[in-house]
Amino acid sequence: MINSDLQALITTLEMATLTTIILLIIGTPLAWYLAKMTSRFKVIIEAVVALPLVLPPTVLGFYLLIAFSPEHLPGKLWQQATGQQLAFSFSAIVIGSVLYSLPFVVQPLQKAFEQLGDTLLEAGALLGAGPIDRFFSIVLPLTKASFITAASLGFAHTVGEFGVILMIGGNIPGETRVLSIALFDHVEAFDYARAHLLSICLLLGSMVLLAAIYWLNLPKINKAKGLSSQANRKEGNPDD
Amino acid sequence: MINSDLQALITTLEMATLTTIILLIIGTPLAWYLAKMTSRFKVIIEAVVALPLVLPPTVLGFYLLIAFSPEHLPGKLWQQATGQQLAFSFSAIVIGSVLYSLPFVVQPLQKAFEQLGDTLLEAGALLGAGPIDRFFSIVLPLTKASFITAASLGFAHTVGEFGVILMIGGNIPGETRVLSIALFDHVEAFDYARAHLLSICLLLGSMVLLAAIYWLNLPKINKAKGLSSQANRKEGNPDD
Amino acid sequence: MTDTLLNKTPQLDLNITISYQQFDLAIVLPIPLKGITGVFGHSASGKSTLLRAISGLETPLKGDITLAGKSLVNTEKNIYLKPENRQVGLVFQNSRLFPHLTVLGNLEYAVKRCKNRQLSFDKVVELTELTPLLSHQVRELSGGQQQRVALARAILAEPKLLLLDEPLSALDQHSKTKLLKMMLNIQKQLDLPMLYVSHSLDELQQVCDTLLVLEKGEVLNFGNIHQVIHQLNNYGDNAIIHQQTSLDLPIKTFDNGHGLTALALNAQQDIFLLSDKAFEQQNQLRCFILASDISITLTEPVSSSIVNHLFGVIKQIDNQENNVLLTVHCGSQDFFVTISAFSQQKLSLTIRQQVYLQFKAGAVRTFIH
Amino acid sequence: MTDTLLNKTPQLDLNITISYQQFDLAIVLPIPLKGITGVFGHSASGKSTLLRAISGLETPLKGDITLAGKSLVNTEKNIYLKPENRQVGLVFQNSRLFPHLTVLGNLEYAVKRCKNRQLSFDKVVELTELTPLLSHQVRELSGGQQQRVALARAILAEPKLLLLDEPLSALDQHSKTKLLKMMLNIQKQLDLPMLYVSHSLDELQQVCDTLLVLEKGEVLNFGNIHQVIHQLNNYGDNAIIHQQTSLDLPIKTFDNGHGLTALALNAQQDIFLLSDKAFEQQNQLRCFILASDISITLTEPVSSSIVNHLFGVIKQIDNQENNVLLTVHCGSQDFFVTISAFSQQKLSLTIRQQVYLQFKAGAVRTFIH
Amino acid sequence: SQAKEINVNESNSDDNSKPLRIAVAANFSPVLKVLLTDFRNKTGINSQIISGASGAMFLQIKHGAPYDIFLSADRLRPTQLEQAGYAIKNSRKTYAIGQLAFYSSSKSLHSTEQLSIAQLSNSLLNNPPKRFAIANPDIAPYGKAAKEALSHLGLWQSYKTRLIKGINIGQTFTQIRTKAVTNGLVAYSQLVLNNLPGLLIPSSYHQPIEQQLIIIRTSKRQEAAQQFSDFLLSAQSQATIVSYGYAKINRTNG
Ligand SMILES: Nc1ncnc2c1ncn2[C@@H]1O[C@H](COP(=O)(O)OP(=O)(O)OP(=O)(O)O)[C@@H](O)[C@H]1O
Ligand SMILES: Nc1ncnc2c1ncn2[C@@H]1O[C@H](COP(=O)(O)OP(=O)(O)OP(=O)(O)O)[C@@H](O)[C@H]1O
Ligand SMILES: [Mg+2]
Ligand SMILES: [Mg+2]
Repeated sequence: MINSDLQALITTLEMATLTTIILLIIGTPLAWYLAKMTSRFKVIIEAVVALPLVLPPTVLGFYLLIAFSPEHLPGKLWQQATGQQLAFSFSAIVIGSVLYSLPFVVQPLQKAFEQLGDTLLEAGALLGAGPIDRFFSIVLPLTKASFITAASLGFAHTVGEFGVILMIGGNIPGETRVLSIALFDHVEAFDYARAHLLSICLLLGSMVLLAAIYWLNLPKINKAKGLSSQANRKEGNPDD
Repeated sequence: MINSDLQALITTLEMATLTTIILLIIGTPLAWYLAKMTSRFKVIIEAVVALPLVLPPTVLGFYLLIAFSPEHLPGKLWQQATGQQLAFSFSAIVIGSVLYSLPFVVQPLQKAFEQLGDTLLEAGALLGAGPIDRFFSIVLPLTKASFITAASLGFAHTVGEFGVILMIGGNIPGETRVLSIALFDHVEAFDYARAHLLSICLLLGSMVLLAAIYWLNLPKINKAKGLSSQANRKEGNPDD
Repeated sequence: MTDTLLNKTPQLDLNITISYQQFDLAIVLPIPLKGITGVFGHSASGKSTLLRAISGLETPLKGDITLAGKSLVNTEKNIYLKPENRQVGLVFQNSRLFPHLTVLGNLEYAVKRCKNRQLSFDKVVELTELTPLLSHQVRELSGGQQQRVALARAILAEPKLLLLDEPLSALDQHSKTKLLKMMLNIQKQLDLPMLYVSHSLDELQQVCDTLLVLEKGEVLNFGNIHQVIHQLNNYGDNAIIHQQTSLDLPIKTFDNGHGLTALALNAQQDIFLLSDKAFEQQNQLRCFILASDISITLTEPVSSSIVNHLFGVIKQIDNQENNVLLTVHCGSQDFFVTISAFSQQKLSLTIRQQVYLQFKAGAVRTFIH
Repeated sequence: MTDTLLNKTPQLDLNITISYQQFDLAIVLPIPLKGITGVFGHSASGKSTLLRAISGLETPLKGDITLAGKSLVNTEKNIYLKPENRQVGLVFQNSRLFPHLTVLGNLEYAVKRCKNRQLSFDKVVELTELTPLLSHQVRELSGGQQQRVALARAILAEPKLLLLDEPLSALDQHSKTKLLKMMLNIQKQLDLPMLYVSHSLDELQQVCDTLLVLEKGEVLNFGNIHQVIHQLNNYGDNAIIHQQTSLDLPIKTFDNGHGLTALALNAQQDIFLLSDKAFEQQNQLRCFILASDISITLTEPVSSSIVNHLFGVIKQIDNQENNVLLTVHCGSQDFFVTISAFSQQKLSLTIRQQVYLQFKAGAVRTFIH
Repeated sequence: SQAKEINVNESNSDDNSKPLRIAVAANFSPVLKVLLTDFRNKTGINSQIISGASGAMFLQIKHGAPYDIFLSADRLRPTQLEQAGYAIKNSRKTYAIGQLAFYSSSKSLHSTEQLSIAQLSNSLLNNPPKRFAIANPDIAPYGKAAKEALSHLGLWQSYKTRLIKGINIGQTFTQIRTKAVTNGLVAYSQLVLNNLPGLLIPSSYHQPIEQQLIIIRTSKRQEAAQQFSDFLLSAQSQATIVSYGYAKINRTNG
C-alpha cells in the first residue's frame, strides 16, 4: 500500500513538471504581452487571467468537468482529435492545473518584465539582437529570479492542488490519483499515521526542492553596492 | 435563502479584506528582509514561506485544526489571551487564510524589492531619508504594481479558498460560512441553478474588482521611451 | 570609376520631425557618410534625440530616414525598419552595460552578433585598456571604465554607422586622447562613418570632417568643420565656442632640427609647432589656434620666443564688448584674432591694414598629441 | 575669539582603507572644511569611491572618518553612522533621479527633508534654469537637464557637506559657467563646504581653494590649489594637466578706460585682462595663464597687441622633449612658461637671466566670465 | 441524455486487463478494504478502491467517469443515476445501513457507553455545549439523519446555531477527534473502526441511512461488477459489515 503512495508521487511529479513546463511556455509570452501592452483591454485580459484564483477549486473543477465531458464542445473536440476521453485522464488534470495555476506564473513574470524597462533592450537591439535573441540574452538572465519564483509557485501550487484534480481526474490510481488526493484519502480513512508520514515526506521533500531552487538563485543576490550589503561577496566570474 | 448567500458574501469580503491587510503588514517586512538578506538561511526561510503552497488545503486545514483546538498549545494560548475558542471562529479562518496565502504576497514583493536595486535608495538616504521614509517615498511608489499584484493574488486566493476554511471554520453562518463553501454546498445539494448564479456573480464581481485594481495601476505602464512603446502617451503631471 | 562612384559618397538622408510637449525637432539634411560628423549644440538642443531617431529608438517620429540608399523609416510609405536590423550602433550617454554580464561578457555580446568581424577583439580591448578589467562585474567599474566598455562594445559590433553620444565625457584628458586616436583609426580601417555628439569643440575639431550644429531642435549650421567653426566665430556676443582658427595643413618637415614641425600654410608661409612622435606617421595635421592666442604687431618682432610670424591683411573687424575680433587674411587662409579694444585703439587698426600675426609654437593646438 | 575658533577651521579627518580585488584606496588626510576642495585624478583613481566612503555608502571600509569633530565611522570603536544621519549630500556621477516623481517632485523630495531651509527654492530653480521643466517626468530629460536637476536637488537638501561627483560633465560651456557661479554663491551663502570631483582642471582652478590629487587610490598631492597646480606643472613628461600659472589677485581697477581690468600682481606690476561685468562685484579675481600662452622676449616689446609685459628672472629650466618649461620669478610670484626648445636655443636662455614675459589680455583666463 | 449511448456496444464484454474500479463513499472505504481481500481470494478479480465524496462521484459518473461500480453513502444519488440511465437496470442495491452515534472527546463524557440515551438527551438539553458537530444536513446523509435525531430529541431549535457542519461525516469525525470541538454526532462505524467509545443513537430517531450501490452502465466489467455486488450482499460480507458498526439490512425493502 506504501506502493500506492509511491505511484501517486510519480503521477504528481509527472503532472506538476509537465504543468510547470506548459505554464512557462504559455505564461511567458502572455506575461510579456501584458507587460508591454498599452491597450485599454489590458486590464480585462489581466482580470481574466487572474480569475481562476477567485473560484473555489471544487467549483472550478465542477465547471471544468462539465466542459471536459464528452457531451460538451471542448471534451468532444478533444475526443475527436485524440480518440480518447478528456475527462478523468492525465491530460485533463494537466489542463486543469495549467488553468488553475496560470496567474501564479503570469503575474510575477509580468511585473518582472515591467520593472525591467527598455534601456537595456534598446542597447541589445542596437548591437543587432532581435526580439527572441534579446529575450534570451537580456530579459531571461535579468529576470531569472522571477522565473524561478513563477516556476516554483506554479509547481508547488500544482502539487498542492486538490479540488480541481479530484473533480476532473476522478482519483484513478496510476493516472489521476496524485499525492494531495492520497493524503486526503488517508485523513478521510482515519489513517492518521500514514497521513502524518506522507505529510512530513511531502513537506521535507518540497522544502529540499524549494531550498535547492532558491539556492540556485542565490548568486544573483546582493550584487549591488551600498546600503543593504553588510559585506560584498566577491566572486571570480560567475557568469561565464 | 438568497439572504444566506448575501451573508456568506459579507463574511467572505470581511475575511478576505482583513486577510489581505494582515498579509501586507506581515508580508512586506518579511519580503524586504528576504530580499536584502545575504545569509545562507535565506533559502530555508524562503522554503518555509512557500510551504503552504505544497500541502493540499484540506491537509493543511487538518493540521491547523489540531493546532487550533483548545487542547493544543496555540489554541490554548489563544483561549487564555482572548477568552474565546480559536477553532471555528472568524479569527481562525483569517489566520488560516493568512498562512495559506502568505507566499502569494511575499514572493512577488520580494522579487520586486530585489529588482529595485540600491541606487535610488542611496540617493534617498543622502537626501536625509531614513529607512521608513525611504520605504514610503521610494520603494512603495516604485513597486506599486507589485504591491497590487501581491494584494490581488492574496485577496483572490483567499476568496477562492475552501479546504482550509471548511476544516477550521466549520461552516457557521454569519461567522465562518464563506462564499466558496456556500457555492460548494449548492453543488452538492443539486442546487445547480443557484450554484451557477452564484458562480457568475462571483466571476463578474471579481472581474470588475480585478479590472478596477489593474486600472488603477495603468498610468505607470509604458512610461519608458523606446522599443516597446508604439506611441508615448503624454500626461500633464500625474504625480502631483 | 562608374558614374555613381564618381557622383557622390553615400549619404544619410534625414527628413524628420519629432514633437514633444515643449520641444520639437525638425531636421532636413543629407549627411555624407564619410569620416566623422560632429554634432554640437547646447544641452537639450536635441542631439540625443537625433541619434535615437536614426537608430530607430524614437518611435513617435514623422518623415523619412535613408541610410546609403536604404530606407530606414518612411512614415508615408509606412516603412519602419527595426533598430536591430539597421546595423546602426549607438554609444549611449549613460553606458547601458548589461549588469548580468562581466566586462568580457558585454564585449562578447557584441562580437557574437557581429556579421563582419574585421576587427581584432584583442586589439580593441588593448586600445581601450580593458584587459585587466575583463573579468570584472560592470557594477564594479568606475564611471570612466564604464564608458570605455560601452565604446569598445559598440565598436566590436562593427555597425554600418556608429552614433556616439558623448562617449568620453567621464574620461580624463589622457584617456580621451587615446580613445579619440583609436576611433580615428577604426574609422579609417573599417571605413565606418560616425556621428559624434560632444560638448567639447576641441575634441570635434580634432576628429570630425563635418560639423552639425543644433539649436533648439533645428540645424543652426552644417558643413565642413573648419568653415562651420569659422562661421561660429562670428556668432555674436553669446559666443557658443572659443573663437579660433581651424586648420588642416600638410606637414612640410617633421622636425626642423629644433624640435619644431613645420606645416605648409601656403607656398610662402609655414606654421611651426612642437614636434610629436605621433606626427611622423602623418602627412596632414589638424590643428587649431585660439583667437585669443594670436597677437598683432605692426612690425616684424625680433628676439622673442614666439616662433610664428605671419604677414596678413585685416579683412574684417568686429567689436564685441571689450573685445575685438579681427579676421586677418594670410595667403589664402583667414585667421581669427581677438584682441582687447584697448589694443585695437592703441595700434589704431583698420580694415585692409597690413599686420603681423604672432603666436607661439605651443599655441598651435592638436588635441591628439 | 576663543582658542578653538582661532585655532582652526573644522576639518574632515580621513583615515581610511578600502580594498577591492584589483584596487586599494588608502587615504590619511585632514581636509579643511572651507570653501570648495577639488578632487582630481585619472579615471579609476578612486575619486567616486572616496566620496561614497565619506557619505557612508561604501561599507567594506576600515578606519575612521570624523566630520567637524563628529565621528562618522570608526571601525575600531564600531561606530557607523548611517548615510541619512550624516548630513552629507552627494551628486552622483549618474544623476539617480527618482523616476516616479516629476522634476518638481524630485526637488521637493529634498526640500521636505531639509532641516535648515535657508535657501529660496525659487532662486535655486531659477539659477539651474529648471523653471520650464518642473512638471516634466525625469525620463523625458536630456542628459544635461538631468544633471541640473540632480545638482539642484542636492543643494536644496542643504547638507553640512556637499560632495559633487562630476556634476557638470554632460553640460555645455555656457551652463557649466553659470552653474559654477551658482555653486560658488551658495557655498558662500550657506558656508557649505564642498568636495568637487572633476576631470577639468579649468573648472577646479576657478572654484576650489584646496586641491586633492589622487593616483591609484593614494594621495598624490594635497594643498592650496595654486601650489598644487604649480607642483603638477613639474610632474614630468606625462603631463596630467596643461601647465599653467594659477593666480588669485586683487582687482586694482575694474576698467582702465580701455575695457581692461588691472589686477595687482605686486606693488610695481599689474596684469591686464578683458573687463567683464561680473568682475564689478568682486575684489579678488582668480585666473590662470597657460604656460603655452606666455612668450619670452629679451627686450621690452613695442607696437604689439600684447598688453601684458612682466619683467622677471629665470629661476628654473626643465627640458621636456621638444619643450622647455621655464619658471620665471616676477616680484614674489612664479610664472610658468613653456617655449619650444628651438626658441630656448635661439634666445640662449639660462638660469638667473632677466627676461620679459609677454601674454595677451585674452590669455588671462577666468572660466567664469 | 446522450451519455447512455456512449460505448454501449462494448459494454458487455469484460476487459480483464484492467482492475475493477470501485468508487466508494469515503466512510465505507475502510470496511471495503477489509472485504476486498476476501473478494480477491474468492474470485481472483483484481479491484481498485476509489474513495471520495458521494456528491463528487455522482457528478463524475454523470460526466463519464470510468468507474465500474458506485458505492454511495446515500440512497438519493444512486436512485437519481438509475433514473437518468447511468446504471444497469436493477443493479441498485442497499449494501449497508449507517448508524448514528454520539461521540465526545471530552473526559467528562468519556464513559458514554454506560450512559443511557435518556440520560444523554437530558444532559444535552440541560448543558448544551457551545459547539456541536454534525455533517451538513443539506448535503450529507449522516447530516440529514443527525438533524432528524436532534429534532426527535427536541434539541434542534436550540442547537441550530451551535452547529459545526462538516462537509461530510468524515470531516465531522476529524473535527471532534482533533478535539477542536468536543461533541457531535458521527457515524457509528467510525467509532468502531477506531475503537472509540460512543453512544449509539436508536435508528428509530431518524430515517434509515441507506447506503446503496449501482453498477455503471458504461462499465466494461459488468460481470465482475455483478460478482462483486453479489459478494457484498452475501450473508458473510453483511456480517462483516455489521461488525463494523452498520445496522442489519431488513431485506424486505430490496
Ligand atoms: N520622451 C520625451 N518626452 C518629452 N520631452 C522629451 C523626451 N525626450 C526628450 N525630450 C526633450 O527634448 C529635448 C532634447 O533632448 P535631448 O536629449 O535630445 O537633448 P541633448 O541635445 O541630447 O541634450 P544634452 O546635451 O543635455 O544631453 C529636451 O528638452 C528634452 O526635455
Ligand atoms: N564594488 C567594487 N568592487 C570592485 N572594484 C571596485 C568596486 N568599486 C570600485 N571599484 C574599483 O575601484 C577603482 C576606483 O573606482 P572609482 O569609481 O572610485 O574611480 P573614479 O576615480 O571615480 O573614476 P572615474 O573618473 O572613471 O569615475 C576602479 O578600478 C574600480 O574598478
Ligand atoms: Mg543628450
Ligand atoms: Mg567616478
